[in-house]
Amino acid sequence: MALYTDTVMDHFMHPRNVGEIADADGVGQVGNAKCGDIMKMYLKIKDGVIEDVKFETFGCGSAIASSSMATEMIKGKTIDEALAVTNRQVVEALGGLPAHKLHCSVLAEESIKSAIKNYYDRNGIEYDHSKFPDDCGEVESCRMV
Amino acid sequence: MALYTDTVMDHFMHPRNVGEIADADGVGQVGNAKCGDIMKMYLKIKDGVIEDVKFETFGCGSAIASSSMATEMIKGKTIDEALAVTNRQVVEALGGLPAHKLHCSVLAEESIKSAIKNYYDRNGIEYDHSKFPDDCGEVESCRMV
Amino acid sequence: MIYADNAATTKMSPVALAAMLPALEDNYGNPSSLHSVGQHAAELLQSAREAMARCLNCKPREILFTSGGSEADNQALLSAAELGRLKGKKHIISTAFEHHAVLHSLKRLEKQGFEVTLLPVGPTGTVTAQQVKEAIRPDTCLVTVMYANNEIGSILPIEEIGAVCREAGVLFHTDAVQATGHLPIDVKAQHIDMLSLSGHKFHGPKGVGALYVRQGVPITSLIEGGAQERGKRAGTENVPGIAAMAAALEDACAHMEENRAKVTALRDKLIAGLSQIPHSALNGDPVNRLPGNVNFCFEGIEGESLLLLLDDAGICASSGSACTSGSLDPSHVLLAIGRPHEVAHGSLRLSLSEWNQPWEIDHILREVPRVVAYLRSMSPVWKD
Amino acid sequence: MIYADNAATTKMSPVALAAMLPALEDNYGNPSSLHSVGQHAAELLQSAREAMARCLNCKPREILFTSGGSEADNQALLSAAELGRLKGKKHIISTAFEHHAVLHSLKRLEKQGFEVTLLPVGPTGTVTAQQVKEAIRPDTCLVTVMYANNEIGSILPIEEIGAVCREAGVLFHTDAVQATGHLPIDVKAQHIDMLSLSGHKFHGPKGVGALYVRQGVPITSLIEGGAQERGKRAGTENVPGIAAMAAALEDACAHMEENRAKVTALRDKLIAGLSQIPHSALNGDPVNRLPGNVNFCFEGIEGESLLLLLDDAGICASSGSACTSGSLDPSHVLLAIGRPHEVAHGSLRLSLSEWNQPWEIDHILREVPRVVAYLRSMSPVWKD
Ligand SMILES: Cc1ncc(COP(=O)(O)O)c(C=O)c1O
Ligand SMILES: Cc1ncc(COP(=O)(O)O)c(C=O)c1O
Ligand code: FES
Ligand code: FES
Repeated sequence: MALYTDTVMDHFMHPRNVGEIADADGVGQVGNAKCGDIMKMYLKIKDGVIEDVKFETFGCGSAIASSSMATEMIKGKTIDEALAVTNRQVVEALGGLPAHKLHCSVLAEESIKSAIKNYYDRNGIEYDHSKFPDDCGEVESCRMV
Repeated sequence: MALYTDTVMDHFMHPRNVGEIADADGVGQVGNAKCGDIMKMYLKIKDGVIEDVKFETFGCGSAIASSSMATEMIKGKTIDEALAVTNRQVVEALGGLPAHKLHCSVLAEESIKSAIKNYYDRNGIEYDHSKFPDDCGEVESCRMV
Repeated sequence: MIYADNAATTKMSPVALAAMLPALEDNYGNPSSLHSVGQHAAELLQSAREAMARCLNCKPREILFTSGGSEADNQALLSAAELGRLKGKKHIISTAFEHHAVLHSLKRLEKQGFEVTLLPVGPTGTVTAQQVKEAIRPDTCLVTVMYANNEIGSILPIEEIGAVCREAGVLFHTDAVQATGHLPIDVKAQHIDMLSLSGHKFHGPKGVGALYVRQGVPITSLIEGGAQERGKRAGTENVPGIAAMAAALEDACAHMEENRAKVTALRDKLIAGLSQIPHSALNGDPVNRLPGNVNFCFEGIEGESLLLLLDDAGICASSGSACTSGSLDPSHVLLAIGRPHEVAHGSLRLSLSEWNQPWEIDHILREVPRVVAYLRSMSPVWKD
Repeated sequence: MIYADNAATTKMSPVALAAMLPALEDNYGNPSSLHSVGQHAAELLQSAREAMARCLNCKPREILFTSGGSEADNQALLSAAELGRLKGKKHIISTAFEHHAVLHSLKRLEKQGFEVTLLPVGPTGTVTAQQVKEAIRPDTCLVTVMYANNEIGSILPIEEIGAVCREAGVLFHTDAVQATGHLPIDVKAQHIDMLSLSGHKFHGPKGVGALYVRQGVPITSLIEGGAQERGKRAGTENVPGIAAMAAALEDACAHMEENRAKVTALRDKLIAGLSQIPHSALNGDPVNRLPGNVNFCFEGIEGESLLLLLDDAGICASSGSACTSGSLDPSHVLLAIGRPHEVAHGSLRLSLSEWNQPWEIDHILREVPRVVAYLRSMSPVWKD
């Protein structure tokens, strides 16, 4: 399919790290069913390192591929490294996305941040709220990008 | 050519009675070079009968075919019979003309009338002016039909 | 590949190809040219016009060839609006689930001061003649209601609507792009003033369509220029495309009953099978629908993912999902019949033709449930 | 038959046919469909767009596919007018001998309050950049001047006109329908903002064309509906036609110099020979003309009769005669270059392609004088 790069199609057809982590240390969910895309990220964190990560996604091909790629990019990384992952990097790693699909990569970035925020909250760790996205469900409009 | 009937094409390709009659008894010309069509009719008349007729035409295929057909229709006929020939009859004899070509058949009718009028004028015969077309050259507009 | 996207476009039939090729290769003249090469093309054009007219029960001169269904819709609405303007009538009635070629034209007219009433289409996706009758006002210049919907396949009562319009003296246009070649058309019996159709929806070529305009209804040019199509549609005629469209339509009309029976059987088997999927719902009327149309919503599913996985499983299908369209709002048709946004994202349209085989239906019935279950398994919102 | 009416339309080239057939037969998907059959069609469409862009020296996204040259002309003028309206600029400059697709669109705009200056084209049929410069006013929103005239073949100085427009900050559109594939086009070097072309004038298919629109120039839809062509031209794309047009254009551009040399030689032989006919006159510029265009007036002759007799002699030609067009006024182009009505009725256009053979020229040179003499012999106004 010319719509997506081979890398996108590979991650869509064979998504890495799908599923849930029952005893996750941080869980984040972003997106909105009304808009047709929800991403949920589960993190297992030990000594500030992301030891395991899994995702569940309801969304288009590029949303699933972005989730899969994002989990690969943060697995085994420190929290700070994971926080530094941007949607641009996800897009680059995927070899590009169609312009109107960029918002799926934004969801990937935000779902990681949301899960880390949840980890901070659970553990009473201080953080700069302005650097994190709002919680899921507060989306006013479907047009995110 | 689908444009014209076989009869039109036959009369166009092999026009009957083309030429001039040097010692004609009546000559009529209608149409206008500006409009792209002029028809000239020459009559040889004896005892009220059209013994010979010839035409010259500058005009489209249907103008030439109409002239040719009209000469055939009046040859050997009395003046009154010739005057009764209408453009409708010419069109019928040709098996039809495209709508925007009907005015060519009008020229044929008028050229006969014009030639007969000229014969009347030369011979001082009285006639009803209202039944004859105006002389050539007085056309105001090219749109005749 | 199993091609089940015939509402998007169809493969050309051998009959249509056979009509097209000689016109492409040999009969290449311009129908406006007087010489014999041009006049042969003019004859082809005329035969095509006559064939189309026989299929619609109209006069050849009432057929205006266009570049497709969209152009036909645009010109029909422009013409009716022009007439309305002259008469000081600036109200138009349509439905909420027309094709965008109609809806966007209506938006344009609204900007120009027209008032548009979009009738609600209810859960099965239809409007009644009574609804139309009640909506007609003294200043109504046009009723435009599609014959059959392209997404959910519901068939509208256009004959009754036509009768209501004729009685009220209001112009009636129908977008019959999805119906032509598949459902009977008789513009006289159905009281249709204007009708749009498109060649590639009935095994004809893309890029060619037609607008039927009842004699006496004044039509406005959308494309100005040469005197083609009696001065109402300029541009050198696409003779090969027109000849092929006419051949395809004649073929479709000649085999309409037989095809309809065959395709309806396949469709109903598909509908019965897919209905077994938990939390699924058929969109559109179960009975009063296009022979080839199957359209479901699967809760907890996003349409694009479904299509991509079905493609991988050898099935070409379509979806009213927002993600497939580049917009983020799901299909206006599914919203119009009352599907909530989250459900409308998970729609699947399978549109069959008489060339689909029973084994293909079996394959689809195996693959769709599998893919739906897989996608639900990775969904954060779906827990059975 | 000797086909010498290539300005009216051309026969498709084997290259174009070879590009079209697979798209008709196998690659039939709708480019908007997500599945692989649709995406293969989308790839074809994209390759065609890239090929066209290479031929014009523009970006692929600057190519808008249309149903032909007329539609492209209409959309270009509509878009410029829309922009002018927004800016309060309602003056348009054009020439007296444009194609009707332009002239009739201008008439429509005049009715909507635009003011149109039609520059006179002089006896050889051209306008200078200086004329354009002098006509430009502060409220000029568009200059539209054709690249080459379809009847008399004169080539206009569009690069200079483009430069004048660019400098004045006025949009420049050129109708390049007759030039495309025959004369070099470089929209950047020639300072062109919009350019119309039509597939069937360079051995491509009928019913497909394109509008080049420089990035940044806002374009208005003529046909509303789906989001095809980035929302600027609705309707399922005519992929086979577009693929064939692109192939034909690439082929024409690759062989342009070679074809031009060959066709010009045939043309000049024809012009020299026909000039021998008494009371004949070449229309258009002897040198600065389309490679394949020959156009004469023969006094005392009516064009349609000439064409019919030439057809019988195996020659397909054309005329600006009133009688060939259904109107009674002769060609506006011949009147624009100052031919009197009576002379304009007797015109003959022979338009050659690289497929014409030297023996065909010899045959034409034998037949035309014979037929002219015959018709003069039966004319009441012609006496040598
Ligand atoms: C100069 C010119 N412009 C526009 C057109 C219109 O092109 P089409 O007939 O393909 O729409 C033509 C040819 O017919 C032409 O010669
Ligand atoms: C109902 C309906 N109307 C109009 C159209 C537009 O037809 P086309 O794309 O051929 O212009 C379509 C199909 O795309 C359709 O399904
Ligand atoms: S989830 Fe809809 S566009 Fe990506
Ligand atoms: S002479 Fe011109 S139409 Fe007949």
